[in-house]
Amino acid sequence: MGDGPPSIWEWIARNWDTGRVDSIRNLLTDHLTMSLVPILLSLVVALPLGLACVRWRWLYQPTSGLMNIVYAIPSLPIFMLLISVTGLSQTTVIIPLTFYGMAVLIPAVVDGLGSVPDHVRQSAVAMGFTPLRRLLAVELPIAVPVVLAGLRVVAVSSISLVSVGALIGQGGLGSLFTRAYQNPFMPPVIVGIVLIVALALVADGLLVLAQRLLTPWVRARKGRA
Amino acid sequence: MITFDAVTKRYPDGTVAVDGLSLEAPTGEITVFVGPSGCGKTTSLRMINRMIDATEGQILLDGVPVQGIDPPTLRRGIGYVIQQAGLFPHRRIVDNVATVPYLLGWDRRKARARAMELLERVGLDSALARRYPFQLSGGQQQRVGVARALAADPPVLLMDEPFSAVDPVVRTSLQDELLRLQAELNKTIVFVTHDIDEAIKLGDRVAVLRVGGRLAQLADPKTLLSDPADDFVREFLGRDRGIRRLQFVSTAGLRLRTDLTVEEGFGGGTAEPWALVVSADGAPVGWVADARPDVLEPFGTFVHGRDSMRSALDAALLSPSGCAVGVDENGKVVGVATREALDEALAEAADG
Amino acid sequence: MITFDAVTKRYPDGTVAVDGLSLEAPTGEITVFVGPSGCGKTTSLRMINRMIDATEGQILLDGVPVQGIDPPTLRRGIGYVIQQAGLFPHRRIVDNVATVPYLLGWDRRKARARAMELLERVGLDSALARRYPFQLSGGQQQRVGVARALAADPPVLLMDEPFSAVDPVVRTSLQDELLRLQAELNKTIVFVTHDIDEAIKLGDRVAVLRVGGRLAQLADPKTLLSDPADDFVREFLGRDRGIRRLQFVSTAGLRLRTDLTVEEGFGGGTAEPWALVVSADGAPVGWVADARPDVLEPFGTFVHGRDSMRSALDAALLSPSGCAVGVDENGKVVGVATREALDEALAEAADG
Amino acid sequence: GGSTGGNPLDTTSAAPSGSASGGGGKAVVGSFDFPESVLLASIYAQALEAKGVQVDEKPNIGTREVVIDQVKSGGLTIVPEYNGNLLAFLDLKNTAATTDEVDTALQQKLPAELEVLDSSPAEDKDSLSITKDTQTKQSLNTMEDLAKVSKDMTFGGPPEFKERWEARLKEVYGIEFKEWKSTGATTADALKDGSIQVGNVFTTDPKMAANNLVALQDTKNIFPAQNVTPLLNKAAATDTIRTTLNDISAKLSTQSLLDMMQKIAVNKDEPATVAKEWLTTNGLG
Amino acid sequence: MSWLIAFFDWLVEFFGDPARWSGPDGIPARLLEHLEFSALALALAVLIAVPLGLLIGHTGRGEVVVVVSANLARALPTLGLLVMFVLLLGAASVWPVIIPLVLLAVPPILVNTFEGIKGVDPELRDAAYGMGLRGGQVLGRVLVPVALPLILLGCRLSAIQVVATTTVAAYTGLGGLGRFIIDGFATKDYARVVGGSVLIVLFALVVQILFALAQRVTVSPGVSRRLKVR
Ligand SMILES: Nc1ncnc2c1ncn2[C@@H]1O[C@H](COP(=O)(O)OP(=O)(O)OP(=O)(O)O)[C@@H](O)[C@H]1O
Ligand SMILES: Nc1ncnc2c1ncn2[C@@H]1O[C@H](COP(=O)(O)OP(=O)(O)OP(=O)(O)O)[C@@H](O)[C@H]1O
Ligand SMILES: [Mg+2]
Ligand SMILES: [Mg+2]
Repeated sequence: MGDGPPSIWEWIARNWDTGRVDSIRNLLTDHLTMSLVPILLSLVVALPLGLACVRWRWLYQPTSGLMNIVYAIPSLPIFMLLISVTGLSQTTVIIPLTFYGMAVLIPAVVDGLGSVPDHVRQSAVAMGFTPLRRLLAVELPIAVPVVLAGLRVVAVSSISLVSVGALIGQGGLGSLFTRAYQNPFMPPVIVGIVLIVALALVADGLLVLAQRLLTPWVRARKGRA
Repeated sequence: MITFDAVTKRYPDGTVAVDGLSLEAPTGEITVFVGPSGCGKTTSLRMINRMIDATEGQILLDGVPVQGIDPPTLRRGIGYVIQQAGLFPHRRIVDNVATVPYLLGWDRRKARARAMELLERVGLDSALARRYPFQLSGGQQQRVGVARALAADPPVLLMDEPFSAVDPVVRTSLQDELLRLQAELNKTIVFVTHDIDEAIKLGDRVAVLRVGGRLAQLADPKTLLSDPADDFVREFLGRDRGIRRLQFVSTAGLRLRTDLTVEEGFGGGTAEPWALVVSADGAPVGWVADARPDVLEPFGTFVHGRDSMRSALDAALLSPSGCAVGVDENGKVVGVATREALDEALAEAADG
Repeated sequence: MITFDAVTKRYPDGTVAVDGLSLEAPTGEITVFVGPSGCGKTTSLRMINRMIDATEGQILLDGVPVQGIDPPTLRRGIGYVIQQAGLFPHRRIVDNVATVPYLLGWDRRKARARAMELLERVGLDSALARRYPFQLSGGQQQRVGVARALAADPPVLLMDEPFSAVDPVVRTSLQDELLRLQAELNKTIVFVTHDIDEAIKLGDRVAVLRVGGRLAQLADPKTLLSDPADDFVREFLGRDRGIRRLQFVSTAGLRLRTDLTVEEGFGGGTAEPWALVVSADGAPVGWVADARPDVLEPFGTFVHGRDSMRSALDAALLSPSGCAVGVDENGKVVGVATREALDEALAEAADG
Repeated sequence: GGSTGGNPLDTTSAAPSGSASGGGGKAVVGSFDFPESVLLASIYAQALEAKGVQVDEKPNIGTREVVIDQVKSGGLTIVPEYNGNLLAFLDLKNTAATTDEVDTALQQKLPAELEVLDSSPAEDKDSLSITKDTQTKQSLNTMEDLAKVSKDMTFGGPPEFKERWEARLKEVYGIEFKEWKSTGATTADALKDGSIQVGNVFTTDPKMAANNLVALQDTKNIFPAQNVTPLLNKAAATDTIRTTLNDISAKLSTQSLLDMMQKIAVNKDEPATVAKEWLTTNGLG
Repeated sequence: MSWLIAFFDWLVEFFGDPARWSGPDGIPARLLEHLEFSALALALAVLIAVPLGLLIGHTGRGEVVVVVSANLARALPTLGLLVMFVLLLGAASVWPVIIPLVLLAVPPILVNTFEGIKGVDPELRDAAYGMGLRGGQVLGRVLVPVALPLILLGCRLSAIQVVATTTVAAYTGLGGLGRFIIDGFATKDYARVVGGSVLIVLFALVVQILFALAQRVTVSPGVSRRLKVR
């Protein structure tokens, strides 16, 4: 080993793939798991809940109130309290992030379904769609852009929020921050921030791409306007 | 035939939107519901395909009460066209049109072929089929709406102010299109509008409703104009009732004089005060007064036999000669209707 | 007076919206710009208050080029009314109306008093003054828009399709209101519309523009209807041109016969084929044919001297007698216009 | 939090984790959230791996309070501990000071689920440290000296230090501070920039030298011996683990710990690399 | 159910301890610190984001800047920034905490302000210019009052995030309610963790209520359409 601290590139080269749990590569995979699972999970949970809120309007007020509160709870204490239940596992990070995701996605689903123009819904009814089929074939597809916009927010903030898990030893790339804090050294911080932002942007880009593929009618509209 | 039998609709908040409505919309005819805003037109229409259920009374479709039919099934057999067209923004035009065939489980290929055929029928270029609704103008969207309603060839068509969101020029062409289509298809159409001109133009029978959902008058347009049942209907029909009535008077019986035309280069000297100069190919050029044979005065034309007396009168009023020029479909002069001839025809019409 | 002197507007993207427009909008008159969508009406209007600056040529306000005036100052001296009224949603009606006075630094009390006065003038209840715009109907909002434009008593008023978003009934009343106001105030008004009927009703002079921003014709409405400059204008004026022209022909000169009226309970036996039954208080009751004196036939009326020949003709067409009943402002019969009298008057009108 | 009459959260997770089978096959090695602990854990982990044990590492978990809980419940198998701190944690009142005293006391106080192995000679003691500046200005050398002036001073250290030592410091030395600050890993920096005057820094912390800090002498032996001592979950411990870790403890010295920490803190070498190096040099890797 | 019971036990333990209510370590002091950090960060964010949003929304130039920077700022991990600024600036000052919080708070305010101004009905803008208002007057007298609900919404979202995230400040030794959480965790004192979290959530709720009140007071009833049509 040379004397004095390594350059950022040396540091990356040394730590990229050491085969140990805290190699950058492993942290990256952990980070991905801990952010992707909540994104998907929150979507899966928010869809039926959102639908329920649309179906039974009275549900929406309390649900959105609750979600407002959830959103106001800092992630850190939740992580800490959950440790005693779920232990030192990724679940501890995944659960709260899933709830944050729901807090964004439930309103998105409700708004998305609300964005279906009334005359479109009416004509679907008039053409003899059954309620379920109307939901699947007409209302949900039209809601996609709004839901995806919500999902983009969820994806980006999940990816960045995972890092707080480092304070309980489960932060994916966030552990680069705690490590660099305990043993003051800038490269890990830079690498951590850059990788997290990059991940977020890639996820965002993929969602934009998904939106283009799923909703050609929206893209075309922008193209002309 | 659609029969309203003492139908009443009371909304949960107590509003009586339709009150004891009884009428028939005969098979193969266009029945128009017209009336001021809030008079229950939409409600009445929607009770037919059970988007709204009647509170009292019943609606029969060829004698069968609609209450007995499962709503989605009922609706697939009834075309429905509304103001904003209600096209599905996420589906291409062709798939929009094929919606009901798909629902009915038609083969995809067959459904699309049917859709393409219909697009053509409503006067849309087949190149539009692969577009999305927002890429079409309002008028084009409305046409798609009509095509979609016709896709499964339903015997009944419900139309709720289908043309009220487009500008007047497009509106007129859509109305003409509908009349042309109906001449081919002979659907049973119930058409809602708040525009009395539209009602008169399109309706075989016009039902005027008053607020509260009561029927004020049900008659063919001509009767409506000449014999309004009461002040409400008279008021609703508005001004120009007399002139508009002429729309239903054909010019076929209008006596034309053929001795008032002269060729171009005419130098003056007939016994009549006015003569119509006609070009070599038979087109009208202008009126000349006997006194000033070198000045061409404006003229107005009507297609004899096709246009109504309203056009003929208008043509006469456009010219200082007071005479209307009758032409054929190709614009060739067939004769001149003098003021006397017009008076005669109008008097006859007023009597009838 | 507003003078357009060879004004051209070319947008950055190359669109020529207005092309060499020269015309004058005389002081104290309503000049209407009319034409199909995209013909440059809005652009022309907005160049007057420099919301858009002309590319070439210049616009003069009483001889002063607007280019030389600081835009906000210029605009405070010009009232501006647009389609959705453009009211400030966050201000009460009274403050909306007082906007320009506030800007001009008027005393708050005085500005509000002026606003209240104007609200009354445009026919709004003063109770509405403390409401917010969303609490008003579309027609009421439009009235507030007009009041706001008048607040600082500007000599010039620009109106861009101000009434096109409200329904036909309200629209008519707004038009009447404007004419009444203008009779009192004598502003120099430039009014944009795409509705030819509105143009003809409101305009002292009507400028018809064609797409590309070229002036097709500038004339008073009557001339426009009788003498369209070319096919474009004729087409644009649409059907019924002859009938609509009658709107500008007064019934004052229409010869009335007073010997055709009989009292109620009349048993038949005049020399004429038709007689008009009049009630004791002078109101018309119906026509009776000499042959069937017990059957009352429908009639049509016009206010003699006030209504136009169009109304008289319509009234005549409503009745099998072919005669129109002339009444005074109170609905009392003043005489009957026979078909001959009408023909005579129409012939005169066509000549003039 | 003992006063709540049992922690219901703990019962939920009391079952040992499935990985802790009886054989010598698997181990979860955890560490506290400071670099030396991470280093030691890495030494343990790599040595065990070399012996064919399947190791799962969970570095940087947090404080003793959290970590020991996890060892008890089986979430962790092994943690590098310090005998004195562990004892203080289990029994706050215990005043055992020397390595032997501490180890003996520890054996008595250790809960049934836990097991400690041999203590290593390597030691990393708690200290109350000040800057050289403060030392010269106020001529402070011992903790007794500090007691005279401490009322005007602000103390900084990890949050748990206050809980553990506030009462003892007052009782033994009469030391009371104007204010207690949680400075965590930045204690040394805080001392240097003057936002605190006294800090709790470990004696092997390379920041001591780097920042010109001196430790006050613990004349009354309040800070117990702090020999590196592996703490195990008894149920998951195997003989392979025991012998491997005892071998390590025997070879580890305070100086080698200091050397390794120097590499980590100054050269920014990775704990895992430094650990590997040491293991190889000592024929354990 | 044992969950709930424990939860309430902790709350009682935390809030019931009189010692908690005084001293530099007490609830009032920590609350005040938390308020200071959050308010400072939010104020700075408002000072940066609102004028920028107004400018970009009003002129229509630089829209891309808003979209990209907002997305980027959302992706920035607060903890990473915190550590970075501690390493750069030292742990003694508040700036290492404030800067990441400001970065966190700027995007929602910026985006909402921008969207609010941009979304004002063009007719309205037109009418304002047409009556002779100057650029600044149009912005100040028409656009801002009409866009105010959205601007306030942005501030509210930011405020809540800032309040929740200020917790992390405690990681670098600064005060605030996060101290209870970090210290409570370090000493396995769940009563403190729970108590601190509850305080933060209450804090966030109070912020929500304050913003709702501010909205009532500042937004014209004509915009919020709160009045019933008489
Ligand atoms: N769901 C409802 N609940 C209560 N009242 C209703 C409901 N739908 C309609 N109404 C009322 O019933 C009456 C008739 O409504 P309807 O929509 O049928 O009128 P319409 O003739 O179609 O009017 P428009 O020309 O404005 O479309 C109106 O007074 C309306 O306010
Ligand atoms: N900002 C602009 N940039 C480029 N072209 C423009 C712009 N504004 C208007 N145009 C074009 O200039 C022409 C005239 O526009 P203008 O708005 O004056 O028409 P208009 O007569 O008012 O039409 P409408 O009846 O639809 O309001 C149109 O072709 C329009 O597309
Ligand atoms: Mg309706
Ligand atoms: Mg325009």
